Amino acid sequence: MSATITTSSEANGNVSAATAKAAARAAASEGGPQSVTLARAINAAMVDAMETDRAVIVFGEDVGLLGGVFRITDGLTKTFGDQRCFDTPLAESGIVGMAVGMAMNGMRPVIEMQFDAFAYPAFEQIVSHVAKMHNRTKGAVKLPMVIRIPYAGGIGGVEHHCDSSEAYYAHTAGLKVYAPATVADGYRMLREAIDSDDPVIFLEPKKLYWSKDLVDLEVLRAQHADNVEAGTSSEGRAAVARPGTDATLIAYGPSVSTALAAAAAAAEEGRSLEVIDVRSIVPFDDETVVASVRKTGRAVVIAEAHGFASVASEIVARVQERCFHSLAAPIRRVTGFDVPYPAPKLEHFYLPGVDRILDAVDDLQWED
Amino acid sequence: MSATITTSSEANGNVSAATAKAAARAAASEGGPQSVTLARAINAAMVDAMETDRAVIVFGEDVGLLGGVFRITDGLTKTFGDQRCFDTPLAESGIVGMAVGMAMNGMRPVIEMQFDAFAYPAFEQIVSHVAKMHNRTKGAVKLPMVIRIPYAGGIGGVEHHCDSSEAYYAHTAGLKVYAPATVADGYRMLREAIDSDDPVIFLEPKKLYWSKDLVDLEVLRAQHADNVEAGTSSEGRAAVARPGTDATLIAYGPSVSTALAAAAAAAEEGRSLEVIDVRSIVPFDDETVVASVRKTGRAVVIAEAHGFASVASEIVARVQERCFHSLAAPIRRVTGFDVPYPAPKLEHFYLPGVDRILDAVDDLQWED
Amino acid sequence: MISANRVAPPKSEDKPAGTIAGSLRRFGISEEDYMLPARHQIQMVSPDGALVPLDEQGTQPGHEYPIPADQELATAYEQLVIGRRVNDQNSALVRQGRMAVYPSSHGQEACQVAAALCLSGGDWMFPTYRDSVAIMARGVDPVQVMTLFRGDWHGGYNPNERNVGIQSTPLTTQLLHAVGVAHAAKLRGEETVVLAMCGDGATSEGDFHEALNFAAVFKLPVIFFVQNNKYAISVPLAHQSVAPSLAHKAVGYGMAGERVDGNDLVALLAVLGRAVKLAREGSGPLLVEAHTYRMQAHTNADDATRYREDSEVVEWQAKDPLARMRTYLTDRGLLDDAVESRIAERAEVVAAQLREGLSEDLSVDPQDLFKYVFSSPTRQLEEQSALLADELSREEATK
Amino acid sequence: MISANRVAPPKSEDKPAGTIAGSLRRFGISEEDYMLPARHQIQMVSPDGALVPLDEQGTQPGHEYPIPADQELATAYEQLVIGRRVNDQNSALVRQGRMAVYPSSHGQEACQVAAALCLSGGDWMFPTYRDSVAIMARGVDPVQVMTLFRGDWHGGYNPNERNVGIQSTPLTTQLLHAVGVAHAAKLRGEETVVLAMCGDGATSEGDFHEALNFAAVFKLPVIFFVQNNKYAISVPLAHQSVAPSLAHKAVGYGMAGERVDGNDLVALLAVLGRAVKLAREGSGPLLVEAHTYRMQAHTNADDATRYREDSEVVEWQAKDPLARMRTYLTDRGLLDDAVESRIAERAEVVAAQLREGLSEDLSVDPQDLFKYVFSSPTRQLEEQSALLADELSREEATK
Ligand SMILES: Cc1ncc(C[n+]2csc(CCOP(=O)(O)OP(=O)(O)O)c2C)c(N)n1
Ligand SMILES: Cc1ncc(C[n+]2csc(CCOP(=O)(O)OP(=O)(O)O)c2C)c(N)n1
Ligand SMILES: [Mg+2]
Ligand SMILES: [Mg+2]
Repeated sequence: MSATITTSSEANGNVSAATAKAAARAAASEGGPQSVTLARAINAAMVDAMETDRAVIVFGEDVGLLGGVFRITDGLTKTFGDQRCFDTPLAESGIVGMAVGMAMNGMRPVIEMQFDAFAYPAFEQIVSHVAKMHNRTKGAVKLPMVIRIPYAGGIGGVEHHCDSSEAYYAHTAGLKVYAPATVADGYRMLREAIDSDDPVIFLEPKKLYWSKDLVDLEVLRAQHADNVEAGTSSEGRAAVARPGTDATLIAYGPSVSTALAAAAAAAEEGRSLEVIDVRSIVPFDDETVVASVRKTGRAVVIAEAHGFASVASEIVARVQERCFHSLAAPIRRVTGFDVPYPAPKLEHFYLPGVDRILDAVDDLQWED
Repeated sequence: MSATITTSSEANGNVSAATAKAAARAAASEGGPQSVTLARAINAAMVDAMETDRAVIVFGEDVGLLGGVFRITDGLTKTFGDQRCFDTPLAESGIVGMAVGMAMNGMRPVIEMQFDAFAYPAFEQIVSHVAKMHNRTKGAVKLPMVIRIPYAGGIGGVEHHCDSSEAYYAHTAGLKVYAPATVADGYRMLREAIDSDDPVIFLEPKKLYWSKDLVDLEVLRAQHADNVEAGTSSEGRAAVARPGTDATLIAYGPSVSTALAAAAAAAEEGRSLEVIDVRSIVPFDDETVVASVRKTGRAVVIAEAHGFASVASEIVARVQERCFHSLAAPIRRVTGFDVPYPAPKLEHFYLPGVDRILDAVDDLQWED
Repeated sequence: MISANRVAPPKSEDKPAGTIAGSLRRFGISEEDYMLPARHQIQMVSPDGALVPLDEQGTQPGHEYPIPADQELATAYEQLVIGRRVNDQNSALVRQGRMAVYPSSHGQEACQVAAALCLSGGDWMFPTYRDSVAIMARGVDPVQVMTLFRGDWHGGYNPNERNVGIQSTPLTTQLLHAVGVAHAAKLRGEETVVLAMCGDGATSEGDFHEALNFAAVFKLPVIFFVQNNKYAISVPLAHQSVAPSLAHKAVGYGMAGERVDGNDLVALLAVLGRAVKLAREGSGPLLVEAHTYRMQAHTNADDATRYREDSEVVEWQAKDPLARMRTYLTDRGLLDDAVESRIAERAEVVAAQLREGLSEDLSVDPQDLFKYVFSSPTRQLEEQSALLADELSREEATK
Repeated sequence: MISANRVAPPKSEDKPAGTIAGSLRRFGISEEDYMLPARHQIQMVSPDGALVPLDEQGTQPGHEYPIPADQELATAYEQLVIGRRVNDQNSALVRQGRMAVYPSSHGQEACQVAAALCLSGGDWMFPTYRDSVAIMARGVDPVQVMTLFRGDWHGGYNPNERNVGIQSTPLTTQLLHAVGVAHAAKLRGEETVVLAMCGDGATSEGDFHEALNFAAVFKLPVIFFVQNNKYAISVPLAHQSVAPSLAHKAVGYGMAGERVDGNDLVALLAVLGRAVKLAREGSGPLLVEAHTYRMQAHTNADDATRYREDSEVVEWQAKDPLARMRTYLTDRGLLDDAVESRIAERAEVVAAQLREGLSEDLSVDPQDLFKYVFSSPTRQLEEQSALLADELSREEATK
């Protein structure tokens, strides 16, 4: 389902294009592209990072023996021992606070919050320390830590298991916020997050965990190694997930696949929609987004989170500021409603779906 | 300094206009307008609410004997006893969580978080319970509680004492978020917050606590009583704090006075700026804001909080959606930078000030 | 009473003699001995259903527990059988796809039943996601309880009808709500006791600490009832706490703690019964830790074989609360085949209720999304509601 | 060792014999006796400066504390005098408007000094806003420490230089950082002990609970050092906790707790010294509660007369840590006028350093706002930085 995304984000060269060296290595690799889940790609990123650097450790609730409730840390304890991947007592503020201390003392913790809403007990640690330690010490203390959060809905979960909490983090100065939408980005961006000397909130769209894509992990590994060598990275770069000319759909995380589906449907009706995969919410890639909207003159921002004071609001605000004179119509938002995430039987009505996106596109004052 | 605001918000009739009865009573009242601080107005609102309804109780850290670190609850324990205004152990999640239980069991707690950043330990209780209890029980459980938060900067406080945290709450579906900017609104809106059957995050701009205004508390009391009788309120209504014609400044809380100062300065240069005091962030008064921007064709949104994914972003997004064809220029934001709130000696550079607002107004493409 | 030297006078002298002091006088023991749990867990009926000799029941001075009355035991047994039936029925309904998820309390039914039965009608209970059986034992409609797990809405029963809080998912957050309910009642002079439930894993959360401390400082009649079923999903107790017992946490708040065999319904009724009595009399909060075992996976979505040995489960099968109680009551002559079959019938009625209630798909109203966010919808929500209505009618039209 | 009956085997059997077991063997006491504080606070020198008779020192089997060596006491006394001078100097600087705010540890200097001196160079300390004196006693530049309070920046010293965490304002959050630092060191096989400080009020926060539990479960060498100065701003201890003592919280995490006279530097050095030794040997974390008193207001912004009687302050004046130590050391012949005046001179040097360092207004660079948010500024921050630069140059131009 997300093959298009990966392919196109590879294709447009915006994101860490394979160097000649990596390409060569990839060609040499026996395997070639395989069907890989997002879960597996994220797991592979942790395995590779742990192999590369002994300072990388993984902990959280149930991440050890069980491999996490989503099995994303499967096998890490077995491979690296229970000193490098382990369960903690059940306390999220404790997990984040301990990670702060570990990062202060030479480690690169990669921690898991079991579900989006269960990161809230750690909010003080995240906002008052994780986001501020580097700044308050004028860079004397680096805080290389990654907080992985399985987030967003679409899995029929009971309440508190489906929050799209990105706005809380994106609004907090001092945090980087990554939201991968593809299998390849699951690997690529997590490697970069772990490499980063800054704390990263790493948002994993849980409804995509088991979605598959044709990717060659060997190629991704090689690309990462080359990027590290060259000092380059895909951080802060958006991707054109699907090129188009009539209007721009801007999405991230779980909404990218929905946007692509909408674009595919629109194409059948003769409308060419460009889909931008934001990838990194903080830092934000104005350049790619602005270039697209200047070209198309119309935009719809799509996100699962409540719309009010959200990342979608931010995107609208930035784009109208930068593309005002190119806009043929107001920028529309298709977001979750401003209501608590609903029970499983109602989530369908809450989530931005293809129809709602197409309705919004239809409303972009085409006859004006 | 905020006399203008109050006067104009009274004047424009948008906010709970005094009924004939209240006006008569006011005329009869001996006192007439007096110089009253915001701190005193908020205190008076609690006193009056506690006198009106035995279910209203006040608790938090240091709110009892000491009267709070800002003395906002001064005298409440003395007047109403230590069963109705009391100190708790030092634990914010405990305070909010206990308030949830009390509200479930017939009380109307009004609780104080000592400073903005010290509400973060309570984030899970606020987001996962305060905001959701009414909804998850289909209204069977009402949660009439007010969380008072002294917030924002400009007081030369050390870190964690100056956060503008409104976006976190405004983004959370199920919370009402009030941000008074004037002394009269301090009284009026807190009475309404306490009366509300919904939970209200009540944001008190701490730098305005000691700012004074000429108000007649008797009149406010009478107006409140009349509104209750008539079933009306000022909830969700913005105010035109200063009428103007050339551009609209949209602000709330501590930024309203800055916006008014900017408008005054602009007037000297012959530019007529309208200032909107948003008052209630949730619910939001689109009508008043849109009417103003449709009239002026230009807008600047002003807020102390970091700009990224903020309430200011939301206002821009809503306004561009609703006023697109009236806009002569992109809507500008003048907000705090996306950096941790700075140390006292640097806060001046962080805060949206008159100059920065006027620069933004100048940038509104007047020659186009 | 713990004494301190002249430099730091005992804190109890600083404070007005509370009712804990009263308890101390009554039991003739020291403050520490009152607050620390007895050295053994309290157990009255052994796993094979025999009455444990008095001197082996784990009691000690100040920690004495008389055996509950026959009638109480008979009623409790009936609820135990129903509880087991409910767990089995719900697990079956999950397998049949009639429910999305069910966190079963299979093996913990004695705790569930005792939690419900120790309270009076005006008291309150604050359960977790695992405590469905306790909620039903308190009289809440079984099908309403299942609303959360079938996915129709976040909660299906009105908390005010039987004084039962919502089933809380964010761990231990509900303990603070319990404290608040008790506090409100106390301020009004009502004699409400509140039973607040959580698991062993949940005791690690900060809210656990804050709740116990608030209850102790405000001397509120709250029983904190921890079902220590040895696991928090996959994480065993040893990775959760290295305290001598979870009940040892009580003294750190200035409250009494006790451990009880959580598969022994008789002991549970005795210990919780006394706790409720003490709390109602004004002794402040108490912490009761019940040793039990989660016989099944965390929920149907979990695979318990990944983290525990079958042998451990088998070991606990031998301690089953139901078999033990049946033997004990039969031996006492309180139970015979006739009574058994009457009880089984009642259990079948509840099971049938569940099957029937969950057999049809209730239609949901999309507009419910907006109706209950606030006591009346804001203009923004009205707009969004109209948007959805419009979208759905467009969809309807193109069908 | 606490025994449990056959139904719930003792937890210690479930776990490999840790080093706590070793301590128990060594001290020949039960687990409960090891973890519960001694019945009295430990006190070695009385308020009037006399050595307390051994049998009145509050020690008991397993809780024995030898008197520290003379040289250690002499060094500590010097730091005590400097600490008092620092507090007085800073309070004066606040009155003169050279600093925005200063939370003085006047009266608590014995705790401050002992906290710093019990650690080795490679160890770590995690202080609060009130622990400036402890940080200086550990060797951090005094003027750098004051950066936070003069308002130039959030922190003025590099935590890595002397292994001292930032002065934490959000209460008890730093205890978890301490746990993390200790954990990282342990994973690398380093023998780092970490001292984590907080106040009595702070023990009520959830993070206190989580930090102690994490430290205990992971058997980390962390000393949790609570300065119980009887107030959290205006809130007295009795409204914060009704536990027999704060040290009684330790047993609930499976760690040892102890109470000590926080105005008795000798006892503090003895108790903290042993705690550090035990922790370094692998006995896991310990909790030490020091009974002391905040002699001045919470900060200069606070008015303590609103919530406490002068008589209480006067009472504590008689327990001053400095006077007591001076008498004791003089009587022991470790202190004479010559030594005193040498120490006073050293204290004056530090005071002068503070006066001088805070005399001039450092100019601040507005661009610092953007420089340190991330390891390198994002494009957004570069834009905002340019915006500010532009605004300031426009301002400059119109001047
Ligand atoms: C704050 C929070 N963190 C994490 C979770 C996810 N979670 C649900 S149940 C559970 C284990 C709870 O274990 P325990 O308290 O022992 O209760 P039990 O399930 O054994 O009854 C976890 C980690 C949660 N619900 N809330
Ligand atoms: C999380 C949090 N809540 C509230 C505050 C505000 N506050 C600062 S100091 C203080 C009292 C702390 O008392 P205690 O822990 O006893 O330390 P002391 O000041 O007595 O040294 C409070 C409430 C804070 N800093 N952090
Ligand atoms: Mg459990
Ligand atoms: Mg204190």
